[in-house]
Amino acid sequence: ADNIKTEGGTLLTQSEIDNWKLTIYPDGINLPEGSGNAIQGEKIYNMKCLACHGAAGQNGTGPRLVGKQGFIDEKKDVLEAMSVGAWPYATSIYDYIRRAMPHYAPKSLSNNDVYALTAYILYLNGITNKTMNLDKESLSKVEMPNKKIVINAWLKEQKDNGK
Amino acid sequence: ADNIKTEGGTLLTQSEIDNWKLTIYPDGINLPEGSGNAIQGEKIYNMKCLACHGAAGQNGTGPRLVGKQGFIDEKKDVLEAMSVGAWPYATSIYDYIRRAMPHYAPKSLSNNDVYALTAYILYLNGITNKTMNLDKESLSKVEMPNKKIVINAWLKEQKDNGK
Amino acid sequence: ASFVTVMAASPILSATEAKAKPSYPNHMKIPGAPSSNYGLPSQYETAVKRTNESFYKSGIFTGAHTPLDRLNGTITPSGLHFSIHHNGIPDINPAAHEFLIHGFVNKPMKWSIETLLNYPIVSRIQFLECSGNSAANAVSSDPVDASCTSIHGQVSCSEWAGIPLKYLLDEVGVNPKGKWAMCEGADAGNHVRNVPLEKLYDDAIIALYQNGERIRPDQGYPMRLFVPGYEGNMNVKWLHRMEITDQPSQSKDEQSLYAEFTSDKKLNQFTFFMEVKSIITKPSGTQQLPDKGLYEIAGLAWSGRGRIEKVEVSADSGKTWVAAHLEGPVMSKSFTRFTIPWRWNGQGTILMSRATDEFGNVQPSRDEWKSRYEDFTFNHYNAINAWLVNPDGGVKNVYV
Amino acid sequence: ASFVTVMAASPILSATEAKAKPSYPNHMKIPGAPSSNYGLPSQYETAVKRTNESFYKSGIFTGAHTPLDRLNGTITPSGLHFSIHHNGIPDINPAAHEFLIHGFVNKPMKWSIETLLNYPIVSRIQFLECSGNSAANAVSSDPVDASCTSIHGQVSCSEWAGIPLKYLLDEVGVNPKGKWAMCEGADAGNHVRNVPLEKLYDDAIIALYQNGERIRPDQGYPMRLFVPGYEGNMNVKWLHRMEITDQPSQSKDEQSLYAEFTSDKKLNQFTFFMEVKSIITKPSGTQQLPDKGLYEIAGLAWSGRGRIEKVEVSADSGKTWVAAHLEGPVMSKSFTRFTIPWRWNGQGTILMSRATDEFGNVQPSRDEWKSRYEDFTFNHYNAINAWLVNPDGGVKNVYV
Ligand code: HEC
Ligand code: HEC
Ligand SMILES: [Ca+2]
Ligand SMILES: [Ca+2]
Ligand SMILES: [Ca+2]
Ligand SMILES: [Ca+2]
Ligand SMILES: [Ca+2]
Ligand SMILES: [Ca+2]
Ligand SMILES: [Co+2]
Ligand SMILES: [Co+2]
Repeated sequence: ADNIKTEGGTLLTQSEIDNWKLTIYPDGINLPEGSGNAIQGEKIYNMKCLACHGAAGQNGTGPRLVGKQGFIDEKKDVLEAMSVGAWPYATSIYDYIRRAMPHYAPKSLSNNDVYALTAYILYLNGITNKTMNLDKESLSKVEMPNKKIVINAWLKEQKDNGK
Repeated sequence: ADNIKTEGGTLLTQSEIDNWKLTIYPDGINLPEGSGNAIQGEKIYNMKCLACHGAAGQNGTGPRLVGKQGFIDEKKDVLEAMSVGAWPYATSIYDYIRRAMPHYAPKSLSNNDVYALTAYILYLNGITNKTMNLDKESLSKVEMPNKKIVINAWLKEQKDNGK
Repeated sequence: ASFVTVMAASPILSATEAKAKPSYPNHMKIPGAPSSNYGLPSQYETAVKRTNESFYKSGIFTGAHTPLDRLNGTITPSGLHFSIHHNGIPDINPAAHEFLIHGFVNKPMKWSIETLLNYPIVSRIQFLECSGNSAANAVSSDPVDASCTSIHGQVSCSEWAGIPLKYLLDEVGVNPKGKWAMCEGADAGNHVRNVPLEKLYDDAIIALYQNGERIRPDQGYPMRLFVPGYEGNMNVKWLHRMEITDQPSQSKDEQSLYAEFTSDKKLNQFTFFMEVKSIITKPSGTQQLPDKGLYEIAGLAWSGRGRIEKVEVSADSGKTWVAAHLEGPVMSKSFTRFTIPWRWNGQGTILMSRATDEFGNVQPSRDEWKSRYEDFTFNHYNAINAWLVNPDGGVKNVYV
Repeated sequence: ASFVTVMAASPILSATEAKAKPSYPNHMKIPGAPSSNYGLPSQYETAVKRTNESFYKSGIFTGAHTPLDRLNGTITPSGLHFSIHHNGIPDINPAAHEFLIHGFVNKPMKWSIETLLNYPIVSRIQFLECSGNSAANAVSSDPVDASCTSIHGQVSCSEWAGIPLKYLLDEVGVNPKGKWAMCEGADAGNHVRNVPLEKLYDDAIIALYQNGERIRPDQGYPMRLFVPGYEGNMNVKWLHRMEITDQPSQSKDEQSLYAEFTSDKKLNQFTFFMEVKSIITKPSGTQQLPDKGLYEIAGLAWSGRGRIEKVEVSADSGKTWVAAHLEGPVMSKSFTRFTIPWRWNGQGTILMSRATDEFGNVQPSRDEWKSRYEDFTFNHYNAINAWLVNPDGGVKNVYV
């Protein structure tokens, strides 16, 4: 039945598509207007994030937001093996905070707030400095330490198999 | 894995086996002591069965107990297509009443009562007369009209297939 | 209701919400619920239920139909398996349940459920059909205007897992005189069916699991007999006893309810096999096609004798027949799903399916089936079923 | 609890009841209950539940394990399917749900659920495994003393039915620049995974039905992505949008949680396949063999690459290996049940299973698996698992 051609879809309008610029890509596509830095971010963080993620991103009930890879204690909690500091792409931090955080009220933050919080987390990880302004131009240029070691294993396997 | 020989069963004692002489066979095996006739049966029937099966086995909410085969009205209720009168084996009437009737209180009847009720139902169907005493000797000798036309279709197919 | 209809009323999302600011439904803004210990279908699917019946207004002899026309796939969810119980569903504590084999055996024996759960267990996906399924089409002079569920819903398919009977029979040691097994349930009516030993040695099992978990009360918890391909009534639920004998005991259900009166005036007892059959479930009776256009005709086929070999479908009232796609794996005595794309041009037509099994058995026409039996006979109805599609898209049960 | 234990306390039937008069339990004397509209397991099986977890004490990021060691067969009852949801289970009214495909396509489009339910539907029985299943055995230096359910319960198998993605991709017309699909869920965190288009054209479906009925809320109602053989997290639940792109969007779960740090200090992203694996479910950790004697070793094997070719079992701590019986039908990317009879002589021993798939992939030893990764890596653990049977019959998780 490979010759089946379905026909039930409805064309999307441009404004419907525009509603869904939610996903940020590593080259910065879909990053919104606005900006923020770590100084601003720290204030918002302490108000809206610290309760779960702990002061300066550590020792909360939620995941640690600082540090790179490896277990942090004898418990070997697999969820805690890697933190945001080990992420290869800085744009993913913006994307994830905006869509999913704070955990109890996702999509409640302004675009500026998300820039500021991303800046603060990058600062906590020693990747950017405290006064650096993040916006749609600068964020995708932030180099994460693990960017250098990242491998797209699926593409690699495709190539190894001669595809 | 056809060479598996299981070994977890426990031997049954004779008294455990004796507890289960519930099933009557057409040659009368397992029919208990006791007896009853239609005159006795009619009284018990009117007390314990009539409410569901109707006066003289007809027009109740439960199945009709009289008549042979075919639909009795335009409704074509498939459950009502055949009645006890169409059963090929009289022993099955005893067996079934004892294990399952009255519907709300199965196994509440005495062995004598079941003989009497069986006799009454056979009498209603014109198979035996009203004073005939049924017991473990006589019941298996009652010939049902449909006995003559009955076929064991499974055995027949086995034979047709040369088994 | 349309062909396949979403259950709930449509809460229209405000189309006039500000364009600049993205708009998200509430479930994207408020965290959802955690998993429950034992999950259930969506609240929007509560209409997908078994339709329950009470026979003779008894409240004791009851049944429930699988909503075939709301399902898709070969596995029937256990909660929607059809059921018919003549004396209600007993509440059996497995710790008090024993299974006995006695009669023509060397060592009469019993087993606890705990012992049986540690025995070797086989599993297969197989259908179970009531002998009286589709009876309305067998006996109504005028075709009933009813759904696929209502007419054909006494058939289901599950993964049944349990102990091959042959292990237990070998353990007790059957005496050469043994030919039949009187199989008795532990329900209030102690339902009995007599099964030839050949079948028990062949592929019958003591089913302990259904679709992965322990079988449910309405399917015989803590254990049932499962005789693949045989009429539903023989798969004795709440099985507690087998007496090995040289003859069938002639149980109540073997006298008339599950016997067939033939056109040459014979009464056929012990008609066990559910013969080759198929049903188009989509589209089917009482459904409504929303508009002309592309559809998929889908349905189920099965044979109590073995595997389905082919299913042919006609979308032009029987003039032409085309082989449908059989969705694998095609398993013996199991549901086989068949599908075929269909472009409906908006005109009235009749849809039919005709299955053939691996032994060449083909579904008969209704007339052919009727010619074999007296008019009041209704069991083992496996004739070709037909759905009329009206120009307005309504689908109706018809005879051809 | 013993190996397989009947749940309820045993009400001893009075053995001293009068011999002459037969004695029947109450359920043979009082009619039982009618069927319910939607059935549930026996009240004596309420201990067979999913074990629920809440991660980070959040109550939002939660999960539930399939009780593998209480089940038997290849189908997981939908109510006991494992689940992990990072942002809870959204309550989605299907009438308000739309599925969008846009990005590098000729005609960006959307579909209602009602439209999709009338599309061509395929069905197959396939497993779903969380990438992090069995993580405890990957990272604990000392083997945890836990059950099969607790260690390995993030894998289940269902009949999934839905629409091949290729139909929808052909309908929108994918632009040659399109290489990946950004797949987004409609949950509170709008979970995203990026899937190569090759997979979507190959065997991915929009799953609408699970085990015959509409998929349940915790499995993505009203629809989910199903990518056979790929890690669970990619089978985006509550799917509402695909953006066709030339690159993965690098979602949160692709950054670290579902990526593996290798021993040569690389971070492997987009490791999709759940590799060949097997687990002995019976007997298994924390179970108790009642006594020496005959048992059946039973378990499940699967491979995200294709079919299971063989499963070898060792009952003597790895000295000898014997091919187990594979219960058919052996299906691609599906659970294959394996069994082998075993006589336990009452001495301590270790039971192990080792599966091979149709491409010759074999389960590695734990040491071999560990040698590939940094010590803190835990995803895609498919090493040979081992259960120690102690002389007292107790069964324990061990490393060999
Ligand atoms: C109520 C608790 C809670 C609050 C408040 C909260 N978070 Fe979270 N956060 C979590 C949990 C739990 C996770 C793990 C979610 C998951 O993996 O699905 C998480 C994950 C994250 C992650 C990803 C960590 C990783 O390694 O995957 C980031 C980044 C983050 N939160 C940032 C924030 C920011 C910024 C705020 C404030 C605006 C915030 N969170 C507020 C509970 C919270
Ligand atoms: C509360 C209602 C009720 C009462 C009281 C009752 N019955 Fe029944 N009886 C039924 C129903 C309902 C059936 C059908 C059961 C079935 O097919 O599973 C039935 C079936 C039968 C049948 C088999 C009919 C057939 O064609 O299969 C016989 C014989 C019978 N009853 C005899 C009796 C006798 C004798 C009594 C009294 C001692 C009795 N019944 C009391 C409801 C009742
Ligand atoms: Ca983490
Ligand atoms: Ca009748
Ligand atoms: Ca029959
Ligand atoms: Ca029209
Ligand atoms: Ca992975
Ligand atoms: Ca011992
Ligand atoms: Co039936
Ligand atoms: Co996972």
